[in-house]
Amino acid sequence: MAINWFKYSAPSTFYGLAGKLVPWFAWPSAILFVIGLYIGFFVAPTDAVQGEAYRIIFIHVPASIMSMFLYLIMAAYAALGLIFNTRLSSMMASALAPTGALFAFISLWTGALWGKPMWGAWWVWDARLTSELILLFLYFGFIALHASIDDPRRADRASALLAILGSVNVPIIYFSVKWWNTLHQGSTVKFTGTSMHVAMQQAMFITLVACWMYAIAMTLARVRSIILERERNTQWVAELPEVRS
Amino acid sequence: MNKLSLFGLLRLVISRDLMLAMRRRADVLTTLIFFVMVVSLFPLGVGPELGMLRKMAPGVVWVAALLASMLSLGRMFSADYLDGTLEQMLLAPQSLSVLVLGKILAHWMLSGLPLVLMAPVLGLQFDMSVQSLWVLIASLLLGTPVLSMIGAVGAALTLGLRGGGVLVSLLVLPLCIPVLIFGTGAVEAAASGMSVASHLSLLGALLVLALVFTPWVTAQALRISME
Amino acid sequence: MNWGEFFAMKGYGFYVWGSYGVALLIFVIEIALVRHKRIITLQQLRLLRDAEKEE
Amino acid sequence: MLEISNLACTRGDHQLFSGLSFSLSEGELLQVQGENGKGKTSLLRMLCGFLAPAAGEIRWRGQDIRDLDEEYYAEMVYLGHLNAIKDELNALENLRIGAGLAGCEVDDKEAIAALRHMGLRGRETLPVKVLSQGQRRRVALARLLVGNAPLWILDEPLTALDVGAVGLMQELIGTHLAKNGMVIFTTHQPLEVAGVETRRLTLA
Repeated sequence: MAINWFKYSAPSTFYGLAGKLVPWFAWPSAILFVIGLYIGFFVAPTDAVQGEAYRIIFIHVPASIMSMFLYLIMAAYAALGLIFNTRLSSMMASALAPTGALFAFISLWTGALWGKPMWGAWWVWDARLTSELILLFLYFGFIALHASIDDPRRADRASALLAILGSVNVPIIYFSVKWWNTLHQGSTVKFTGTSMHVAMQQAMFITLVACWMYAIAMTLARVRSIILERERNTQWVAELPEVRS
Repeated sequence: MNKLSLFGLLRLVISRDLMLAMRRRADVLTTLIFFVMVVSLFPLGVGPELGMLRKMAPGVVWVAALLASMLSLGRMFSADYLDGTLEQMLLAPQSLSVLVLGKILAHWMLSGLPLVLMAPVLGLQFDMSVQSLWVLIASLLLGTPVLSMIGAVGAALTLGLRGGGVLVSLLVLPLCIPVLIFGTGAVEAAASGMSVASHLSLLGALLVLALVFTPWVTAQALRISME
Repeated sequence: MNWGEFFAMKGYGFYVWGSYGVALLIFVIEIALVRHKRIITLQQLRLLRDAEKEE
Repeated sequence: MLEISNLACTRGDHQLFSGLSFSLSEGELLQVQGENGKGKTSLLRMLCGFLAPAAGEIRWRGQDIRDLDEEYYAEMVYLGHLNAIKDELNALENLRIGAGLAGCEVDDKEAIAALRHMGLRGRETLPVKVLSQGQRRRVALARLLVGNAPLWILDEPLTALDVGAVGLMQELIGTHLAKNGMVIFTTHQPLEVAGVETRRLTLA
């Protein structure tokens, strides 16, 4: 059976679909967080080197991974919107940005809290943390540019170009920061030792899936408001039960 | 009346921007003076100990160059946007990318090149060795055009926006980090007696990469902003 | 294992709970913001509709 | 020949016009009319390719102008609200640069002749900032004389012009049409060209 994907790329159909999907991602996300953290805190053993502090990785690592992936996904959506002029893709891109930025922030915050007991400093200029900081700046740039252009079409297109430029730059930035880091013999934060216990891996994987589902749920919920805002003059919005009441 | 060649167009745009800048000389000088002032403030901030200054010098000069080149980005397209020349540029029957490249080169000659020429003098304030100074010049020579090119994209994207000046720095500065790293890296390598070839060739690679893509991206950004 | 020991995390309690606490706080704030935005958007749509009706 | 079919324009939420179709062939003069805010300037900017149509097509000699891109731009001149001249440069430099951007190299003799034709004798090398609004507009209009593009798109060409200059414009458009040129313009002042019927398109 062929699914008509294009049907769902129309904002009017996607609005309803997204509404139905949000709880299907939100609740499993919450449950998986509970399971993952239970394994992380009660099943996984204490790390031989890092003691109990290592348990921060169950939020830090998923948040770092999410922030990187969400930027790339955002750039991909933005590029789709720019090239094929599909309104929904651009809306998805702007819905993804805040969630991605928050994950980047969580990653930085937890990285700092991990660094203090491990390195004795709140902030170490480690390649990954530094790249994460720059990634947060890139998110800020995207959000700020989008926010300061009044015409939504121009805002979508301009920030799409910026997102593409940023995603091309991310590997270059990461490589250059890493290069800089080794040159200065900076500290390297290593969370994933060779002796990672199976339960640790399981817990991290489960919280990562939970983060994915959380991000999807948030994005879908946010894009619904964006769709309503952009399509406010259309007939179908006026006929929605939540608008008519 | 002859048809203008692509190279002729490039020359026309560059000479036009240089001519305009020469009639508004103050703008060029402000950028340069800003650069000199920022660099000179550092010893006042951290103390005049020569050993530390020598160690800081490449970073200070490069960061100051980065900030100074941000200053003039706002002017890159805005005057042409306000008086309608940009509309005519978009309607030029030649490649808009070439035209944009001309504007970028002119911008570099007016804001980047003076910094390159001024940098060795400032390096002396920091007691840099002669060899380091040469590497500093080389790294700035390779790096500042990249700053102008990335900056052009930012300037085109923020055309005509309120608060465009601050916004353009927010967009462009993170993207300039690799240039900063390789630029300062080269000078530091020279100071510690290591080979500078790898740094400079990476900078060169960035320059080529930017030269190939940014004029086109800037042209697209201008079209988006003119809607 | 008692709870006091668990929350102390062998002296790393501040760092571990500081991490999870802030992460949770951010999630809660984000959810609240998204909800708030939806309410505001729907309100505006209704205002827009009422304004059109009056015309 | 310029063909417009089923063109629609939206700005923000607002639909300015839709289902607009017309064509313009050699030697024709078209005036776009309509109240303020009805989309006259937007239509002209769309014909220049600045604005993407919300729907419909604009074809030049049978091909979409978005595909033609530079080939189309070689055959048209656009004069907008803004004069596209620099205060710091003199009239001669402005004209030469303007023509250069439009793809043709003009020597001093041709440029001076064009400026004199526009009634700027003796002001060729004065900085534009000392000229009056009307004189600046004349400098901008001189660009029409030095190119050989068949399609002219003029947005309010008569703003700030005195009676003499309006007469000059009429004559200029008349000569252009006689050479099989095409002109689309908007204006709030009456503009009649002797011997040519002005077609009118009203945006409502």
